[in-house]
Amino acid sequence: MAETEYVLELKGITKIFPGVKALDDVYFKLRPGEIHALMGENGAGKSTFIKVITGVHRPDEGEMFLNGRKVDFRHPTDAQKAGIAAIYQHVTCYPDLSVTENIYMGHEKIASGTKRVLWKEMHEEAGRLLRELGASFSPKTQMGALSVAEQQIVEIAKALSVDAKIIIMDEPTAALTRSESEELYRIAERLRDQGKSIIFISHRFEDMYRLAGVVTVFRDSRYIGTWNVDEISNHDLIIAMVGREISQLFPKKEAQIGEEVLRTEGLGRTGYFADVAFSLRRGEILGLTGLVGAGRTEVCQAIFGIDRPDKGKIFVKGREVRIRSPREAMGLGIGYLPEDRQKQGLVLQWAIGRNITLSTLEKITAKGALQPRKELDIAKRLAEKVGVKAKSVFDLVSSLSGGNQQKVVFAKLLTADLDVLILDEPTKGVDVGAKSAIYDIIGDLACAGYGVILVSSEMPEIIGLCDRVAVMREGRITAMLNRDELTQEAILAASMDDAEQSRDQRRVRA
Amino acid sequence: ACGKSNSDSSPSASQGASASVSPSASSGGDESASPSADAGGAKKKFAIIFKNTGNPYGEKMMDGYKKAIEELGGEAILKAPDQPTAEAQIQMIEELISQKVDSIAIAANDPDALQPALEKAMNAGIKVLSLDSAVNAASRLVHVNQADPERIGRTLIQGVSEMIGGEGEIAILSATSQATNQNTWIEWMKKELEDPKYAKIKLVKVAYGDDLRDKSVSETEALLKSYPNLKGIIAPTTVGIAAAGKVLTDKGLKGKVQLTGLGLPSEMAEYIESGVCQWMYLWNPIDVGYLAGQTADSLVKGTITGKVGDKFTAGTLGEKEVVQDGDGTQIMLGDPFKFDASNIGEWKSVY
Amino acid sequence: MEPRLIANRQEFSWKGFVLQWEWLLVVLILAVFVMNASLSEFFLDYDNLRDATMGFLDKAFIVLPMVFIILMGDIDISVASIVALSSVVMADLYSKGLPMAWAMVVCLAVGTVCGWINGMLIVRFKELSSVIVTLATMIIYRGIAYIILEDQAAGKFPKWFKFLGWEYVGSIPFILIAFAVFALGFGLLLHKTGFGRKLYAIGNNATASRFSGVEVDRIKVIAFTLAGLMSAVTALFLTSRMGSSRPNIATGYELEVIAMVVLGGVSTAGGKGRMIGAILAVFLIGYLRYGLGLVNISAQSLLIVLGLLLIFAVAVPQLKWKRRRTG
Amino acid sequence: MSAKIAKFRELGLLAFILLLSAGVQLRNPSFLTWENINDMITNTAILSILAVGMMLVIITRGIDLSIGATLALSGMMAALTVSRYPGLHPLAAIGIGIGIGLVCGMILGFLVARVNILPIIATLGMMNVFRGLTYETSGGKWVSAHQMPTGFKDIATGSLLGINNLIAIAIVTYAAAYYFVGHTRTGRRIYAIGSNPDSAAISGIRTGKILWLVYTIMGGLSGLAGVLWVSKFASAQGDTASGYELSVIAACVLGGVSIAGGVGKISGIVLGSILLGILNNALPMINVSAFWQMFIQGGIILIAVLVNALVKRGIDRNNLMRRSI
Ligand SMILES: Nc1ncnc2c1ncn2[C@@H]1O[C@H](COP(=O)(O)OP(=O)(O)OP(=O)(O)O)[C@@H](O)[C@H]1O
Ligand SMILES: Nc1ncnc2c1ncn2[C@@H]1O[C@H](COP(=O)(O)OP(=O)(O)OP(=O)(O)O)[C@@H](O)[C@H]1O
Ligand SMILES: [Mg+2]
Ligand SMILES: [Mg+2]
Repeated sequence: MAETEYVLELKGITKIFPGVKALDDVYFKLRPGEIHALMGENGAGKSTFIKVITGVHRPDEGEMFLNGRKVDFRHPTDAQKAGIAAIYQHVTCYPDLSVTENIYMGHEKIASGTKRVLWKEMHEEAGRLLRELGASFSPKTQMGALSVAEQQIVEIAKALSVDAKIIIMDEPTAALTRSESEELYRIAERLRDQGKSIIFISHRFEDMYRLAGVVTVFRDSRYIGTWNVDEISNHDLIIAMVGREISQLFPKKEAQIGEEVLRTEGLGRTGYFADVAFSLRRGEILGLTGLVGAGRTEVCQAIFGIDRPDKGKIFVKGREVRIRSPREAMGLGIGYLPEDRQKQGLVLQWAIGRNITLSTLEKITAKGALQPRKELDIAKRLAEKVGVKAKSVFDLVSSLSGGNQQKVVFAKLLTADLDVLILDEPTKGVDVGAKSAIYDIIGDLACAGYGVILVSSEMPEIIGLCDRVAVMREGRITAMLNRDELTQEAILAASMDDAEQSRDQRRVRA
Repeated sequence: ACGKSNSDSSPSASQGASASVSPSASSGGDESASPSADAGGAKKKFAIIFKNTGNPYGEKMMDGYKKAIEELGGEAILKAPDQPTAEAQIQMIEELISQKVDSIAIAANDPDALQPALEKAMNAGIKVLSLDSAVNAASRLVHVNQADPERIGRTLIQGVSEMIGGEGEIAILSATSQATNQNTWIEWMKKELEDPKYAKIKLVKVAYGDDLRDKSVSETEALLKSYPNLKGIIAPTTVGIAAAGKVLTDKGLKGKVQLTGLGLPSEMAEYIESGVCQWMYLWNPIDVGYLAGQTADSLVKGTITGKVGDKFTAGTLGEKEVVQDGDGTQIMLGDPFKFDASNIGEWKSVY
Repeated sequence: MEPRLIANRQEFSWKGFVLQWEWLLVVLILAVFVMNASLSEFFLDYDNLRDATMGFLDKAFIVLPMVFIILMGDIDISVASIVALSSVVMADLYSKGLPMAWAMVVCLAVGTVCGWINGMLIVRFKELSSVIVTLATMIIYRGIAYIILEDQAAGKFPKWFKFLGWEYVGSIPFILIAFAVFALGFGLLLHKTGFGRKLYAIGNNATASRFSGVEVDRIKVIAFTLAGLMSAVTALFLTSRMGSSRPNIATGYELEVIAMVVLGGVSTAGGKGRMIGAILAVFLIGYLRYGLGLVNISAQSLLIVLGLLLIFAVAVPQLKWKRRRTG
Repeated sequence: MSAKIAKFRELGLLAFILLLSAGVQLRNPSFLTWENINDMITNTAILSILAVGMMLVIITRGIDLSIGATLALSGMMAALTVSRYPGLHPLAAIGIGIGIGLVCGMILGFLVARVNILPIIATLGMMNVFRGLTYETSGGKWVSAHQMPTGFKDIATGSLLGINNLIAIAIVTYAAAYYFVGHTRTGRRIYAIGSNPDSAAISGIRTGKILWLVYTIMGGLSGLAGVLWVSKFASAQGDTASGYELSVIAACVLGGVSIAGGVGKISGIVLGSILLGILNNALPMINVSAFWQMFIQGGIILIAVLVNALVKRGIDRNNLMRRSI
């Protein structure tokens, strides 16, 4: 019987969110002592699948077996008790509490008699876990004071702190430097050797090749297949994930490069970035890449007037400007598509139409009053232009899939008269079809004479779409690569330092 | 048991020993004894509005009012807002105008702020009078005064002077700085102090406890510390005097710092019995209400119009006369009554 | 890519129409009318119903901007103190010889400035919530009122000033007409202009609004300033009704105003609710109080009734929502 | 980093308090006498007991406006009981007060945690209800000193090991709260809920139960405070402590409890309560006009929170400067 062979088995899992089928009849099997990679494009449903396993979401259909016994987790604690620990993709920390508490929240160590929380033991144990992970900050540090990468390490420590049989890691390396990743690999292998099973999600192929024995691929919420890593070629794996040849994904449109529209000189904001200088011309797509936390978002938001830079100059169409608010930036022709579309891009409880017109209410106002007719017409035209899948402009944005939500944010940008578009991770959490549609839109925008800054962590996207690429590391631009110099190696080399080790320590101290 | 107590021990200054003012009467049922109205049904409606609800002094005053009205065969409407504000009283006046009552008696939270509302009531033919704390002369036909402010002010100074032996520092602990009654009394206290015989008495401070327990306690404590030679405290407000009594008791200052003022017998019984406060004054709120009820009835019947010289028989309180009071007119209940160890036991359960 | 067709006309939905919060309020108002009419013979009387509005509409002027503020997820508990301060300043200046018309202008100006200060403190110190800022200014503003008038009352206004709070235009109370005008103005501002749309946007998601170019800070300052201005308007009417002014007027108004806004279906979590709901709530509470006042219910029973009504009204949609979520 | 900020905050508040005390002392030498300090702490004890509960509530991103009314109701019920049964042991009276407070708190907890009503509205509504019930049960009467047995009044005036009972009870409450929030699982989870409710749900914390518990604790403490209040002032009135909730909230905010949730320390609210206690005690002593007291009080509160915010900004900025970029 299969009962002995698999520690975890899921059959026919379907999970429907309002408006989105996040998982559609998905299968999964996990052996003891195995590192199992789970791959797929953004929005394929990986994270949702993980949350089904850990009891955060309950599936609408399907069954789950643990060591051959059918289980039904109603609450995250059920999964914890069953020996499943998870590192979630989006850091779920308590910024006001200490690292130790973040690690142990929900499964604190308490004295058996008095129920007292055993601080000393927890601090010691947390310190040990952190040292093992190569971190040098104290477990008593407040979580909110840590960098994203450090917070990710805490998340890993949290999973390790539960004596779990199954450990799930959802993109744990996304925020880590190479040496930090190495540390993580070592730990994962040690856990595997102890007989634990690990489910590992990553977009980095190197992670998978370095660690995993088995890989399962999801695409468009569906189960595609499971292979032994050494039995499938890279090419086939990509086709499995994407569903077509990757070259089709980036149909680079050749746009007419025009005059300069935006230039920065020595731009800096204390503690976030420094000496940022670049220029952008009409029709050009300028890539901005680097590791998570490199400071790209900070630069974009400083230009857009969210935060004020304290050094340097910004020139728009040759004229030096001071930008104090997003409104002023938009007045100067700069638009920004934020990184977090749910928090920064959309009013989720609103309909599509209202969202689209929010940034240009003046245009639909006559004699002080809003013109509903005009508003709805504009909304309809733009929603159709970017290809939102919806019945009417009265559909609530929260009911849309991630990709469609992102298209609504694009439509918002198109309402205003802009020259420069700053797109911060425009394809994050967007499904494959929507992704190629977004690439299409970006190409069209460049052709239409916009200057585009594309912030992205996805190598193929950057390489496939950009005319030039600026690579950032720790708040500074470390390389400016032209189209003919664009290779994965060149970008990686610029985003990570050779003397990584020493810098890690420096950063941690700061 | 103490129902036999006669007029001598009654806080009422009126001569007639009456059931309504004796301790036992009010502890008995307050509705049963009313003579029935003229059977036709068109009972006259008499309303009273007190400052705020949940105030035993006011409850007793309303009891007295109700007593009088029911004796006279009318219907009594008792109202009080939950907060002691003029705004709430204006709303209540509106409600009463809508109900077409015949008379409104009001213990005002503000002397002037009710004027427009009360004028509207008077224009609607409603007889308006104030009791306890007055509204200004233009807003009423007559005021039922529990005691002469001049007498109160002077008596309190005389009292404290006697207690401290005519020499030393004294302080006043009042209610809010806005309280008009208190302010008038304090004015009179200051006038009395101008008399050369009080040359050795020095009024060092007027503090305001806002009729809040915690604040009154803090203020009392601050007085004691800021003026270590303080000999006496006058607190012409029920919350203030009780709070001061408590502080003096807790600090063991009985006999060292004297206390007098105006207070509820029930609140002060403890401190008068223990000697912290040798005596204090108050009138009988039941009588104040009773007199107001009688006055309202006479106004409605037309026996009086509120002019100086009008006379009427106020039930068990006997003959009363309307006298001048500044711009307006008033009816006096009498002098404040002195509560001391000899009579407090009898009164502490009454109000 | 082939363009998809997206409708931009909305079908009329009976369900959506019927399930509006405001209907509950209308039903409650009807219930209050029926109850009051059966309790008191004096209730269904044109003069009485009309005059009752004069009694409860004074604070209703603050309800209008408070809807804005609560929609944005903020709160202003200093409004009653602003009423007191602007009223006291007006009365004091008038009694010192300033012509009444000018004193009224100063009253409005004082209220506006107080509101503006609240707004500026709130946007300049984002780490402080509006509760704390307005808690502090609440004490300060009333404190200034005490400093100005001390234990005095000021008043003796000219005869015509009484018009605001007590007189009629035709047979309709002036205060009702004034309220109708302001309510219409604020309603239009909220529902028909870009400003109103931005208020909703901020209430739903302030960050996204800022990223969309909405001047969040400016709008907040405007809303708080409006609250100050309307508090001063309340001060005018209240002072007229009282015929004089003291530092302790309007005590406790802030909580009554907030209760009305919340009862009107405006969510303190921000972003939900309509002006009409709050206006209905003003009349619901007003007539409920008035009707129970006509039967001379005790103040404590009235407190209990109002408290339970508030809880009941906000609990109903929660229960509905819960059932939908689980069922 | 932020832990340092928190420490600095408290030091700043302490410095502010010391400065204020020094200023008052210059104007009135009897301010820093043993007797006055004792009085001041005694008068602040009830406020600080309530601040403990309020801190827990605010940490969960809530607020409780009903505590004044709960205090009055339980104080009144306890006073009525002892006046009816003078033989009752004082501890039983305290038990009655706490019991009534707990019931009030549980009702609020139910409304907030189960029915999902926003705390500010639920407590605003119930504030009216509890206040109304207080008047209703007392029938408009007060319970006066002479109706209370000596044992009952001794609750507030008696002393334990030489320390006044009120202070002793406050210290015990603080010690218990310190242990509770710092060393028990539930205590820590209160912070987790306020710091990040979504994460708390994912970590398997039963948010509803903890919210319920927090409001119940607040109710219990209000009940206790009610008995202490009535015993201290030897009088129970219907309008006892009306508006007191604002002072308690102010004490918490001054003590660094964040309305945004997740942040709040026992040491902070001690200082916050003491600052308010000093204001209440000192203003009458330095002979400022009664008419200026309110303004000064509000001004000091505003200055304290603004300075705090500015100091925090300065520290944040300093930390950014030290980053290696
Ligand atoms: N709580 C939710 N409500 C509605 N839709 C959701 C919710 N969570 C996820 N989705 C949607 O479900 C789909 C799958 O999302 P999921 O996060 O599982 O993708 P993923 O494979 O983890 O992508 P990524 O690689 O970006 O992490 C997406 O379209 C997403 O927008
Ligand atoms: N401990 C730390 N020391 C130094 N700098 C830090 C630290 N923690 C955070 N930072 C800075 O905070 C900023 C946060 O990164 P930000 O989100 O702007 O980067 P990003 O490149 O846009 O990342 P993402 O890819 O997630 O959008 C970075 O500029 C980083 O330098
Ligand atoms: Mg994911
Ligand atoms: Mg970013």
